[in-house]
Amino acid sequence: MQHEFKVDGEMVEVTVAKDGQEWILGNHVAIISDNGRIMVKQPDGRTSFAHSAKVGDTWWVHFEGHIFCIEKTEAGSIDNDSDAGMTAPMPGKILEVKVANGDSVEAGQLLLIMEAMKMEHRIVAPDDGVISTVNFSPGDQVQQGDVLVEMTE
Amino acid sequence: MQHEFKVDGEMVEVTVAKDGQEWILGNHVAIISDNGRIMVKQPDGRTSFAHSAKVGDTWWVHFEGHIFCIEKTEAGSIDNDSDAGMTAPMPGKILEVKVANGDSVEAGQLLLIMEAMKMEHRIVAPDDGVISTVNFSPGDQVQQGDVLVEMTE
Amino acid sequence: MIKTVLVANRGEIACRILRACSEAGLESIAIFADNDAGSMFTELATIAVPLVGDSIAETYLNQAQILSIAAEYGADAIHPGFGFLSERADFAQAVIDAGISWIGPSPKAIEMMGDKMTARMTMKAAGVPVIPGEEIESEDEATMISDIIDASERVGYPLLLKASSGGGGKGMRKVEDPTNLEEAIKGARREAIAAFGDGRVYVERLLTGSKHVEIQVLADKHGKTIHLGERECSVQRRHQKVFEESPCPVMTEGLRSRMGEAAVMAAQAVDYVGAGTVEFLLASNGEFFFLEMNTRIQVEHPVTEMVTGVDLVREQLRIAAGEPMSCGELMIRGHAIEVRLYAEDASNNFLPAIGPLAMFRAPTGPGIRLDTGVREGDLVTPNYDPMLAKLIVWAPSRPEALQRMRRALDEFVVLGTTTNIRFLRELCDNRDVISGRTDTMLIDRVWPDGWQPNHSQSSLDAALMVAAVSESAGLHRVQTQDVSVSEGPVSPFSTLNRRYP
Amino acid sequence: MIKTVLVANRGEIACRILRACSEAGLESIAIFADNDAGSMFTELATIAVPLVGDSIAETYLNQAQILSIAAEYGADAIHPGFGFLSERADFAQAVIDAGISWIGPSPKAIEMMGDKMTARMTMKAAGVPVIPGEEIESEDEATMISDIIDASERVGYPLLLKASSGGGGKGMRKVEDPTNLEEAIKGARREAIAAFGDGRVYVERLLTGSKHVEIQVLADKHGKTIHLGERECSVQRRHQKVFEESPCPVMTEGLRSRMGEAAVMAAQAVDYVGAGTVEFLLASNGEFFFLEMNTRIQVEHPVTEMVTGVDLVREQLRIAAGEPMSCGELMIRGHAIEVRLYAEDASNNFLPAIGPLAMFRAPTGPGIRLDTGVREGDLVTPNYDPMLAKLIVWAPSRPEALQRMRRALDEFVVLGTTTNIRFLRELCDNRDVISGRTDTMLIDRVWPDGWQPNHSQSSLDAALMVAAVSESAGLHRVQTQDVSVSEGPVSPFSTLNRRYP
Repeated sequence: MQHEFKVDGEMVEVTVAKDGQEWILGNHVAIISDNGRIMVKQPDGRTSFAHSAKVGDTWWVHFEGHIFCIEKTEAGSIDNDSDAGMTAPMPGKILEVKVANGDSVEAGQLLLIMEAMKMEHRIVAPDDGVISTVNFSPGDQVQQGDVLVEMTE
Repeated sequence: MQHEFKVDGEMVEVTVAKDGQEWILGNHVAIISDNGRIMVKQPDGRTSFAHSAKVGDTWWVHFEGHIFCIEKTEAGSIDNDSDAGMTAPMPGKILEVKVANGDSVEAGQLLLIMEAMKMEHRIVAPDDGVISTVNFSPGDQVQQGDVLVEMTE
Repeated sequence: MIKTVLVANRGEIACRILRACSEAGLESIAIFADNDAGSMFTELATIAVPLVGDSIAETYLNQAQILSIAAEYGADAIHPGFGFLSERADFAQAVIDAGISWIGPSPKAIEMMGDKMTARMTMKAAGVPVIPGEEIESEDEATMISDIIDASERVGYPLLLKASSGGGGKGMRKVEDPTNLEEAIKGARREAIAAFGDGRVYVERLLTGSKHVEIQVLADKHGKTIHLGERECSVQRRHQKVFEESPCPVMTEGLRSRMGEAAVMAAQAVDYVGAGTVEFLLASNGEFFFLEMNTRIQVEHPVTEMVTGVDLVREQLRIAAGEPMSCGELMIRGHAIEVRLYAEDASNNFLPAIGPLAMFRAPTGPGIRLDTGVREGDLVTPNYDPMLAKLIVWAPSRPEALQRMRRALDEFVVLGTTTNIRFLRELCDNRDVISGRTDTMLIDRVWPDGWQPNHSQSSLDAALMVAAVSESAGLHRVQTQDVSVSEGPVSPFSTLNRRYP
Repeated sequence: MIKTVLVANRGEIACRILRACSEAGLESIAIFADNDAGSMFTELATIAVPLVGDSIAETYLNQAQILSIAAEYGADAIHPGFGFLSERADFAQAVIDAGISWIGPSPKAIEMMGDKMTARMTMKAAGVPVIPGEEIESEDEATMISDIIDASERVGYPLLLKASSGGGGKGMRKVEDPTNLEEAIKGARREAIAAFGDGRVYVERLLTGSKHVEIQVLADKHGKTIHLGERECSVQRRHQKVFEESPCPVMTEGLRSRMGEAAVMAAQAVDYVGAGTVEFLLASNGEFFFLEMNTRIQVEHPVTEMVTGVDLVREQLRIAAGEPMSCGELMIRGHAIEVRLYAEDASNNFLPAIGPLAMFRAPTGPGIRLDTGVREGDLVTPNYDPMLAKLIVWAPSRPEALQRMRRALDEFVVLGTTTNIRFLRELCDNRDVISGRTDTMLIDRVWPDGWQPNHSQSSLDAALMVAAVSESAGLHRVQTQDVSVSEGPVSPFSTLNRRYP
């Protein structure tokens, strides 16, 4: 069965085969245990137990102490996520806006300050670029995922 | 909603009413939490959290440190369980049979010995009576719930 | 005599206190805001009473409402936990005025220690060394800015701005050089006003390379004041402790008794009663300076409990009831470490995260203690502090405790909400953490450009396989019970009829 | 040097050992029978290797198979846990002959202590007091019966028949008077043959009103043999311990050092190496008698760990690797209690029970440790011992430990399989348990006609309401994931392709 995922900004197509109870990918074998546990046999004979849970379109996977968020995307879809749009990490209030439309900014530059959970959080530019839209003003309430500022490169 | 249950050999008919999120029985109120938890408000204002799980026809209920096994029965059905039939409490092997058909036995008298989990278990008569059927011989394997011996009173 | 304790708090510390009440044979009252209905702590109390109101101010900070619940349900003692009203002298006074026992020190002691500037002055007077710095009395923004700019010249850089009513890193700013000073003052003041309703900010020299070492004290009403050794809490991010241990790796018997003595002196200077913590900065040359005193139970109290064998919350209950403390001689054994599990994105400047705890499987086994207020299926919301749990390990030695912590963190599965578990796990592999050369700048020093998880390509590939298998097999986890009426109409009448067959 | 430990066991003790290996930085190998695929312990090892065969004899008791797995996967040490092959001298010898470290004492020590009659004689010779009784050398059933009948006249009633290879109450019978003696001998012999392949049975006076008190010993290969204080395990049902504590409530410093000395003497008499336990009966007049020595880690070892701060399994690993033990001076602090959670019907003569663990929610909080090998969703089968978990609590004092145990048992929710939780809970309210006047006959004395749960009519009514509400709302708990292919055909080929957008 073929699936397309997005992880760490990368698109990956994964096709797993099935043989009896065993799922196969290269020389890895996986067997589904109950209660969200999946046994993964590695080529060196080691077995590890992964845990997975799906929330929305994202598979959360725990494997050997690491956690991965792997987004299921429609096969063949293109990545039209605008990584250049800075979104609110959680609900909160805008305290200060440090940039305006047309400003050139450098990676790491402070764009705005928001308050959430009684703490101030600094939203900085992920890359160099030019501000194309500023969607909120100081005092505005924002919801998680709201695009705060948009940039072009 | 009306249900009929059997618990501790007793048949009980329970009708619960519902008002919004609250379930009502007499002056007890219950509200369903998630994950198998049920909040029970008692008349004195105390709240307790019960847990329930259904296995087969039986509701297992944990309430204030006590555990109850409550069998759901069809409404209006009569109790035709033969309590006089001694059943195997778990899979195992019959070691000795101490009675034969027609024997009169007293409550507490040893009827047979079976082995399970590497231990011997003594099956005794629950009441005075006469043995009507002995279903197994020494060496026989039995499954949980198998009727070992039947009695008439 | 205390019979019924109202716990004016929520989350893990409410659970901790409610369990202690239950073990002490006391009745307990939990109070909860609407968005806490169904939270774990509400289930551990004898009765749980809903609070009316939407905001924290209307609920957990609402003194009048809490006191009226206490009166209505017959509470004869109130335990404030930490945070919320725990260091509000006016609340302590109101509780006492209502004829209810306050499980904590006197309002006077809270007041003197709660205002950080007053505390500095009190300690200086009592002969306890304080950090070089200056109190700033002005409250008006413009005056404050100019006063702090003046003071900063005398104190020197790098410096720390601190809210006089502060705590938990709120209203605190590190300033490296004069260019950012003004913006930092404004930010600290704004945060302080928002969090505490008090914008006063003062200045302290930032003692780089020093350790945060605090002494647990306990005082009863029979004139006994003792210390229970130290905790080192140097590893902090954004002035929030994340990794706490006892003993401090560089502690010596001599230093412990000097610091312990200073802490007992500090407590006695304010006629302290109950459990409290005197925080110090310990410089690399062995000098130590008073930072502040927390007049309440602390988040990291479990590490002291693990090494000393003293149940601090139980002692609080005893002391409030007028009994003498039950502790014998100080006996420190083995090593304990606590890490704080936050719902936050450690790879993105520790921004708080929210989401469902689709899976929450805590590690188990010997020497492991988990203090938490959440469980699988709960939702992490932005309403409260993002601390989900405290994972505490004990082992006979520090290296064994670190090994146990690594194993425990590897086994800890939390899915559905971003947490700092992996960050904490990698912290345990840091050279300075291993050697005990921890100081308050460790995180900034080790990860100057922020932390990123160190997973290998092969782990990621395995995880992708797991996602593909999970998707293929339809392992869509059911998060909550499907609650729907399954059959027949619901009767408006309710009955219970027994019949004997 | 040890690098890879094979754990020749299953269930909770395998989990305990595998975690200790992981904390010690050792690789580990779990072995598992078919019906243990998916058991918790298989997930805690570096690799888990399936055993071929259906019965216990073909799997966990199959020495050849286990040794061949050890060779194939490069194990350089074998930890046998308890039960199974842990007290089989021939296996220990075979392990050593294969060039693998045996984590336990020498085969000679196992042999001398494993045969209970030989152990009695060895101890008598070493000057350790033994219980009045007689060894019976005959193996043939008829001779044995007549020898025992003769001996019973000299030993006196009530008496105990014990299998010479026995352990865990198997092959043991209490005999009150001569009428039941012959049937009891036959039963004990039959059970002993089935369990140990050795039908020899001997006779001991049943010392009523005495306590079961055992001393934990630890000996390394550098000539150091110490004791770690005592455990009291008097509360037993069918000769199975259910409630264990340390310290023993009536222990004095003087008695502890006399018993500790006798235990060290016993260990030294057989050149003991590793962790072991010397069991005594402690009569009400303060006399104590050697019962037997268990040449392995014991089920109840956690209570000693909690009060002494020594990690016994970790010390076993150290000692087997030739390192000196890491324990310093004996330091006993506070009080620990362990109860054994069995899948059994306490209200029906403790018959083992089976079923699904539809819900398994362990209590948490400070001072609580759970050693288990199961989790929610697992199935309890009749294949193995019905012990599900050990719940251990620690507190500064015995009354506080009992309070904590009550709270923990009240919070422990196990649904779907009958367990003894409620029985254990009510045990904690028993007057003699509270006062520490426990002896080996306590359960028979307190519940001569068997135990029945003490729930009130109002609890039952509440439970009926809960059942009705659960049924009405359709709260049919999903026990396992719904594993079904949800979409599309499964490819016979597998690939992973990255593309960068």
